[in-house]
Amino acid sequence: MRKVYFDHSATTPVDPAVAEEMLKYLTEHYGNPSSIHAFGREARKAVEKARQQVATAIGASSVGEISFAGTGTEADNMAIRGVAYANRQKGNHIITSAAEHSAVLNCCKQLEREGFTVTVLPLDKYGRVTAQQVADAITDKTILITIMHANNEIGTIMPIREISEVARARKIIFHTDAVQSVGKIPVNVDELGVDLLTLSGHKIYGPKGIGAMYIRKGTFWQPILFGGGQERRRRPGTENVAGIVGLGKAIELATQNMHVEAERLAKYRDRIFKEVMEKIPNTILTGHPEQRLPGHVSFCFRFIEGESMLLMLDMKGIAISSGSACTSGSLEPSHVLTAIGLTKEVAHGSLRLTMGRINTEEDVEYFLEALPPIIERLRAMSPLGEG
Amino acid sequence: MRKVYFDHSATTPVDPAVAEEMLKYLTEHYGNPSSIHAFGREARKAVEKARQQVATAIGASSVGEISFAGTGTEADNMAIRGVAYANRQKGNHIITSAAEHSAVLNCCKQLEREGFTVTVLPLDKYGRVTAQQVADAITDKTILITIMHANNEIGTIMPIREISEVARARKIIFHTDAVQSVGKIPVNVDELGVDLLTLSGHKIYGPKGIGAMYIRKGTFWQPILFGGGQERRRRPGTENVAGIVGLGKAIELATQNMHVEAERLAKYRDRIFKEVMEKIPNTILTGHPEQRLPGHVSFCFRFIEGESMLLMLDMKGIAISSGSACTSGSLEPSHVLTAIGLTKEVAHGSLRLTMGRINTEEDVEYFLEALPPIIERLRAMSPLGEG
Amino acid sequence: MYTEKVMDHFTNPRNVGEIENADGAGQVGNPSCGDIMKITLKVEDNIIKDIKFKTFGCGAAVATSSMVTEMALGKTIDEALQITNKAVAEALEGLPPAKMHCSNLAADALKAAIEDYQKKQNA
Ligand SMILES: Cc1ncc(COP(=O)(O)O)c(C=O)c1O
Ligand SMILES: Cc1ncc(COP(=O)(O)O)c(C=O)c1O
Ligand code: FES
Ligand code: FES
Repeated sequence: MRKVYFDHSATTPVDPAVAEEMLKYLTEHYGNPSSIHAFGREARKAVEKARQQVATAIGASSVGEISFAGTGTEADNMAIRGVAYANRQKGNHIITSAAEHSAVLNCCKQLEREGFTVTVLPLDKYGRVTAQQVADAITDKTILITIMHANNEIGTIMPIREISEVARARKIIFHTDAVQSVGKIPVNVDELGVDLLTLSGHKIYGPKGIGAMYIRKGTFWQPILFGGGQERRRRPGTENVAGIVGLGKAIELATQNMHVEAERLAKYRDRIFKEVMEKIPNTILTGHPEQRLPGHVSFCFRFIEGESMLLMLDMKGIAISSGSACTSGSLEPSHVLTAIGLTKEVAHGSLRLTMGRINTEEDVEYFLEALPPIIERLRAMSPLGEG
Repeated sequence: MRKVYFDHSATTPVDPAVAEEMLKYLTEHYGNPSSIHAFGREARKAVEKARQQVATAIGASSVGEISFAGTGTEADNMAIRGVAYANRQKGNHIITSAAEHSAVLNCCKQLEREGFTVTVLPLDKYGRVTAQQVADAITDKTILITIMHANNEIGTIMPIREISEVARARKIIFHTDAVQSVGKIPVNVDELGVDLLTLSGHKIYGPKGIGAMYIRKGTFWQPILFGGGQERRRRPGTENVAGIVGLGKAIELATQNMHVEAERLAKYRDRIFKEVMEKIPNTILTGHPEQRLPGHVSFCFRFIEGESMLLMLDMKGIAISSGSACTSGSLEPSHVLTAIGLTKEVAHGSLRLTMGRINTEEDVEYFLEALPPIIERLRAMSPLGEG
Repeated sequence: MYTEKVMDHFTNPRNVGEIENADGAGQVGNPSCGDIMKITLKVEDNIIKDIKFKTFGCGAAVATSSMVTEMALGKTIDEALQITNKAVAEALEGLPPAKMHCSNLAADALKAAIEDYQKKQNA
């Protein structure tokens, strides 16, 4: 059976060139970067090269602004909680959006439990917040604004530049979670105007278990884990050398090919949108029709539930995901889908299809053939709808 | 030139069998374990298999007691801070030892800044604390005792069983950092009597950037990072599948070969101790002569400084380390060496030689030939001593 | 995640549909929770002669619906009332812990359909 992987926003395969680089640092150059002997120096060199690759990819002015972390989630925790604790004397108010990943939202919830106040900005029907909303939410206690660059569930790209101008004008630290945007659309810390930015290896054909945080020189911040002096005292623990090397190589490759790849995937995306909307009635496009990630397609199909769709597509060899949290045993549908105004009932029928480097035109055709009969079959089984 | 890696306590090469397993989960079975499609299920299976391997290796009664973390350091942070925050209502006193790794000591320091009280037990000249010391330090506010199993710098093994009996009798949660002992000497959570135990992949021929925490069922605890629901809500972030698979395989291999390997390395260790003490005057054996890790040799050579020794040995192809913190740019010598009563001057001349799977009798001989002329040369250069 | 039996019932659900002029009909759940199950029955001589379901829900919800109809078909009303959620889950060779509530729905829907039938009989 044909295998079609359409879940690149969940995770990506490691690029063979990346895996090859990594392997060397597992079995051959295995030193601890903190050791001063030859094995250690070799490892150190590799870590610093990767730091440079990350800095270059996102336009950081110095390698000292990049720290590696264990996951994108940990990088988000570092960025948000690290700024919050360090600036506690100045104020206790944080602004974020209803679109954020749980890595951001749950940091904010934790900070609330610790006495901070958090404003979660509502979204428009496309999943965006505006600079005006941010401006209106700022108080003289605001110490941090954290708004994601691109959303994982509905692919919507936020107007980060406009928001950062507001933050700059009010001298408030601004963080963006760029886990989904890096390597897919242009990400430059100066053009975006952000003070902190977080990213993750496994979304860009690098390994799982490695993330990075950019922090602009001079930004008030403190660590959230405690131990040795690694990563310029920003993140203790022996460096994941192979993972770091992999992230460095991956981000270099992703940014090199970005424009060509984005165009290719956007064509697939637009074709799927067009044909699915034409062929399958009672379908809702979620997220912004244009201001969205190139390979990102998301819908809600009325009257049916996400997991059943997933399982049926899986039986056809198509790997895809749903924002329906039924799949994780909770009956709550995705907070993003309800935040853009969908009813829970509709949100339950969500499908997210995220394409990437390994996908071809044939994959798209295979999917477009497979989907309609599945939707039909499930709707025939459903007690809801017009049937 | 011959290359001799004698720094296994700093880090180990990834075993080729481990690297091979890992590679599959980078490029082939690359799914996100949280995804319900075939790619995700494959990854989930691998993660759960590794969890079982870890549970089996340390004698945990259920896989639910094992959580993966990004490093040994993060696992220590999880264990110590997770228990401290969760038991804050019961008390604010923590007992630890002067032998601990900075991952433990700096967690304790942070907790002190947050209002906890920490007792750091002093060490005997071999680097041990006794159960009696622990018993005497307990107050009715004590909520956690954290004492390492084996020390990284001087190889000394602590009387964990005796200490845990005291903790049990007083119903105080007991954690041990077993990063250096797992895979080298028997580690069984029931025999040791611990409630939490932490370990790290890269010390046992697994990859860097993966750690694990054992937490006995029923132990009061809370997470220290916030985000998604991974690891049964204990540690958020997409799982480092390849790293986890590597740790699982590595711990299985290490425990399988443990007894034979320990005997082999102990022979090398004892030979080095004997010959060096015979050949080189003004040498002090650091740590316990018998109650120590099998492949672990540590000395202080009077009148000379660690980094110089390291560099000279490095030029002979021998990778080794020193407890002298000069190597990290600070002039403070290792806190462990001063805690066992050495003067700073003596502590500066420390050398740590840690052998492992890749070492042979020839390595030992090569080292025994290389060392004396180096010490002689450096002493001839030194303004200190009898020269 | 799911047993082969669950996947079999999910892939080839038995008794899908809705009986017209049913002797009993029951619907449980609510769409905002993501689970709705509707069962319709035909009863002759106190025996369930025909039974059909419609379900809005996850794989487990579909499989438990299918299984409960298969278990109830041909049974007497009293026998059918004995079918428990646990029995449905067991017949499917188990469900993931997080999905046990889906099996609750199946037996509840059957019970609701039977009660509806009994009410109509007594009316
Ligand atoms: C005793 C001990 N604890 C904790 C650690 C930290 O482990 P990691 O380097 O994986 O963070 C180490 C090694 O660095 C260690 O030797
Ligand atoms: C927008 C966003 N932020 C953060 C994360 C967390 O990254 P990681 O899975 O590496 O912890 C993800 C993906 O899981 C994401 O999509
Ligand atoms: S003598 Fe130079 S750092 Fe110690
Ligand atoms: S119907 Fe939602 S979990 Fe089963």
